[in-house]
Amino acid sequence: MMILGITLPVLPLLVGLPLLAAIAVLLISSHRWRTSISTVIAGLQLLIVILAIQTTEASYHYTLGGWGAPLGIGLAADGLSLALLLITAVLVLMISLYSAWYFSDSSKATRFWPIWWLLVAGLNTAFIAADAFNIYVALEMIGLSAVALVALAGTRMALVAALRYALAGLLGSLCYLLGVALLYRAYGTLDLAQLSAQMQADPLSWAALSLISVGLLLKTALLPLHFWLPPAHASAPAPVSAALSALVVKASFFLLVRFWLEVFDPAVTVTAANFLGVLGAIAIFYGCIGACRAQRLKLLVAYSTVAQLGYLFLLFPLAFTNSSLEMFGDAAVAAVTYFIIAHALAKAAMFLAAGNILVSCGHDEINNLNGLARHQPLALFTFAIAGVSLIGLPPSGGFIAKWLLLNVAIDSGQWWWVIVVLAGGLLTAIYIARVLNVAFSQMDSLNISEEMTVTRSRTIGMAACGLTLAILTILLGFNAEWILVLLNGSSPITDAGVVR
Amino acid sequence: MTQDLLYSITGIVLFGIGLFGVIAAAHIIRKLIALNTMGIGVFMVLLAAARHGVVTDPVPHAMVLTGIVVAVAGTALCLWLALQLQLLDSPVPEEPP
Amino acid sequence: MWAEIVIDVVLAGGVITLAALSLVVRQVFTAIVLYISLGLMVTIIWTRLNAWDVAIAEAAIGAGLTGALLLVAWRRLHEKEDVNDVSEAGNSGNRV
Amino acid sequence: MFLKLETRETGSDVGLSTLACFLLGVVITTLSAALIIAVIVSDKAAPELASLAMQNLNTSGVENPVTAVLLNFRSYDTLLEIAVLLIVAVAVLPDQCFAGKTSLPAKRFLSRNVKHQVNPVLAGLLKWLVPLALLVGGYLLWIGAYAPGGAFQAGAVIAGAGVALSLAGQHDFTWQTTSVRITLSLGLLVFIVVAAINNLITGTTLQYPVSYAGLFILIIEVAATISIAAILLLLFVCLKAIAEPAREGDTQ
Repeated sequence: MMILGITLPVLPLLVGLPLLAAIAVLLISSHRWRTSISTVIAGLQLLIVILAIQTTEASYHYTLGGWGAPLGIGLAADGLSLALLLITAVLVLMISLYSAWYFSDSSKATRFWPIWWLLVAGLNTAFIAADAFNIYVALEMIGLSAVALVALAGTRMALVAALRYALAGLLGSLCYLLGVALLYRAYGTLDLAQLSAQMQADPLSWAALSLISVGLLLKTALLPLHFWLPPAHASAPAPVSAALSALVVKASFFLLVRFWLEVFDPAVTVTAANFLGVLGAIAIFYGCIGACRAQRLKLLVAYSTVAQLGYLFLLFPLAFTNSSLEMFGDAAVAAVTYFIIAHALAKAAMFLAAGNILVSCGHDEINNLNGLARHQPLALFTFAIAGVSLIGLPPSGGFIAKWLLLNVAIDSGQWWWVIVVLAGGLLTAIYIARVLNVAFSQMDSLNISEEMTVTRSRTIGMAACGLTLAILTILLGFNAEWILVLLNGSSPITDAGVVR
Repeated sequence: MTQDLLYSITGIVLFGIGLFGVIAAAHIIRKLIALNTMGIGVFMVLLAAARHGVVTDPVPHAMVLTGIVVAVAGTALCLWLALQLQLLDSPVPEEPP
Repeated sequence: MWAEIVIDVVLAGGVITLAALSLVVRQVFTAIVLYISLGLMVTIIWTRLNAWDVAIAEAAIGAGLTGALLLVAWRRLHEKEDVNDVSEAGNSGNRV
Repeated sequence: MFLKLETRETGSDVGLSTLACFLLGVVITTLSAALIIAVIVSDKAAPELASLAMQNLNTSGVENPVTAVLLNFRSYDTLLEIAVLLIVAVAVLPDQCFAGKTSLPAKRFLSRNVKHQVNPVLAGLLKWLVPLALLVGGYLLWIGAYAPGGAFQAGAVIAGAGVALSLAGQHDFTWQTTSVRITLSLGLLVFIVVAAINNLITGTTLQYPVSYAGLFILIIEVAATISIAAILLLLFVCLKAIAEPAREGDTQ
């Protein structure tokens, strides 16, 4: 990419910049400098991604070290990657701003910032990876930094959750690595494009596909493997929860899509795809019921993530209609990408709002949040808008996402998913309404812990970050083409130059 | 039976033993030992794949080196979390000056 | 030739036995010691597979440092064994 | 649900009922058998990548193929791996390390704890062991370009010397200083700086000019060794610091 006559290596920069930021915030002792550097670099990252999307063709690739696959490592970004890089850059900027206030008078800030930037580096690495082992290292970066960030909360519950999360994450990585080892044994390469070109539907491919899928599903928290998610996402500090729900689980889902739709597509069967779809459908109901029963606001939002992740897995049965990707592959990927972005914005907004409520009330027990509407109108407003998007009501990003998903389901003749999507929306409405109902009742009787003395400017700054994300969710509903154009003509299946 | 097949199978068996341990064991240290055993199993499959008669492929060796370092990092993080938990339960008494 | 095959089979059987034993022994301390022996035995296998770089790293990091970390943590976790039970917090975190 | 992956510190050492254990054993045995069969029936790939690596070895700047893969062909993975180590290091770093300009007296990184009595045989052994380990570490670092060895092995051996010192108990490590944070991040920083410099020289990230490849790799390896040794030692010392005081408290 050329900017002002200088050729910038965009893809390496997206990894190098956060790493440099991590070192800088580790070495600097001043809080003000630390947050300013973070904000500047987050802004720079967003700028690079936007310029990358605007200036050139839809797909990028880069050969590190000049060796080329299979000896060297390549980087690649297609429409789906760019969409995820964009949403990551947007959320990193907003969450960094929020954290500047959230951690402003806390000794945890010093530990938070370096690990936060290392997490961002890991996410960007995963989104532009084109090499199976490189993905393993990226997964470890994401997993270990996410665990460290959850542990920052320091409570007993957070530590237990972090420990479970760490064990689940390491187990997932090892399953993934064994799958890669089998692939390397059979095909002699780690490059995704070369693997894809040689892939055959034989027992070894199925073994590798199962291992890689189990590893990634464990990290994505699809239903039977979701056990670590609610406690981890509920007990982490609010900005961390936002990043975990909005971005971290999406990274492993993104890799799953890469493997199923691009690398292993000759080996994938309709039954396997439908199996994932059914698990996704069960996850939607299970997550919604968990959210309805949750006693704490953040736990409710965490269970909501379990449910929303279920929708993403409808991609597989829809894309593999008639065992061929040609008919509905592109449309399904477009719908799910839109869903990922809408959910990321809404869920991040929701967690940031929940963090605001937690900071200003000192607790987040739903039954004791009476009168929140008067005390924290901004945070509650944010929560409500994000809820509208999660339910899928117009005008919001969530509405467009579900509408696209329903379209594909009807076009491909799989009407039963329509029922699942609609019922999920209904259940979502129930738990969102439950919170709003409490918040608007008995306006004068809010329980606020006495020791909570938070400066007003701080909470307003934090609320503004959440509100910005919520407004973005609505804007996304009016401007669907923003994302669809990004995906157009560069879907991971049709574009031959994607990983190549 | 060739050497690489023997060690590939051994690697998968180690992976299975470790998997059983991770799920069945209760103690955190046992779980971590089982995870590391799984790791050794994966490394064995990789290194066995690197053997081609006289030629040895250096790429899996580099991968395993990376894997070993990542494994120790993960183990240390888990142990640290477990110790922090323990610290919450039974705080260390302040040492007399 | 035969001698080499016998060595390989013995080593493979040995690591499997050690791995299984480290799971079933009653005491955690014994399990750690068995794991360290497993690491050392695997080091020999790495040299059999011509992976000398990996063998050095495995001996130093895999067996040595991991073993030391496990032992240090074990000493602390072992003390207040009867008081502590994480499972309750873990369960409630899951159920709530 | 999934109580079986919970982390009980104590109690019975088996987290499952006998029946569940049995079922789990059957499932895992079946899956492992399936994997083994899949491996047996499938063919192994031809060693193309191995010969490719050997062909390019003479332009990689080093003679040891594993080092060539780690620091030239696939150096990106190694860069990220050092980042993984840094994550864990920051996570376990004691809180005081971040204090910045504190009123604490400036301590040296390694200080002698005279109160602690050590067995004279052990002390004598350490006097020999530690310099020897440093020597071996330096040797491994240097020889890594030609023969088995390299930054990871060297870093681990040097960290091992520190672990021995720490275990003997006569020396204390202090992690409070800013220089410690620089040491921890040095490997990653130098790696990125070298990548950026090479980007200016050759136009491609992480591509070294052929005639200077050996030099750049050595620079990275020295920095990486220092950071790896420091991080591995930090992991051990921090775990021990949490574990140790309680032990002394109990015996008093």
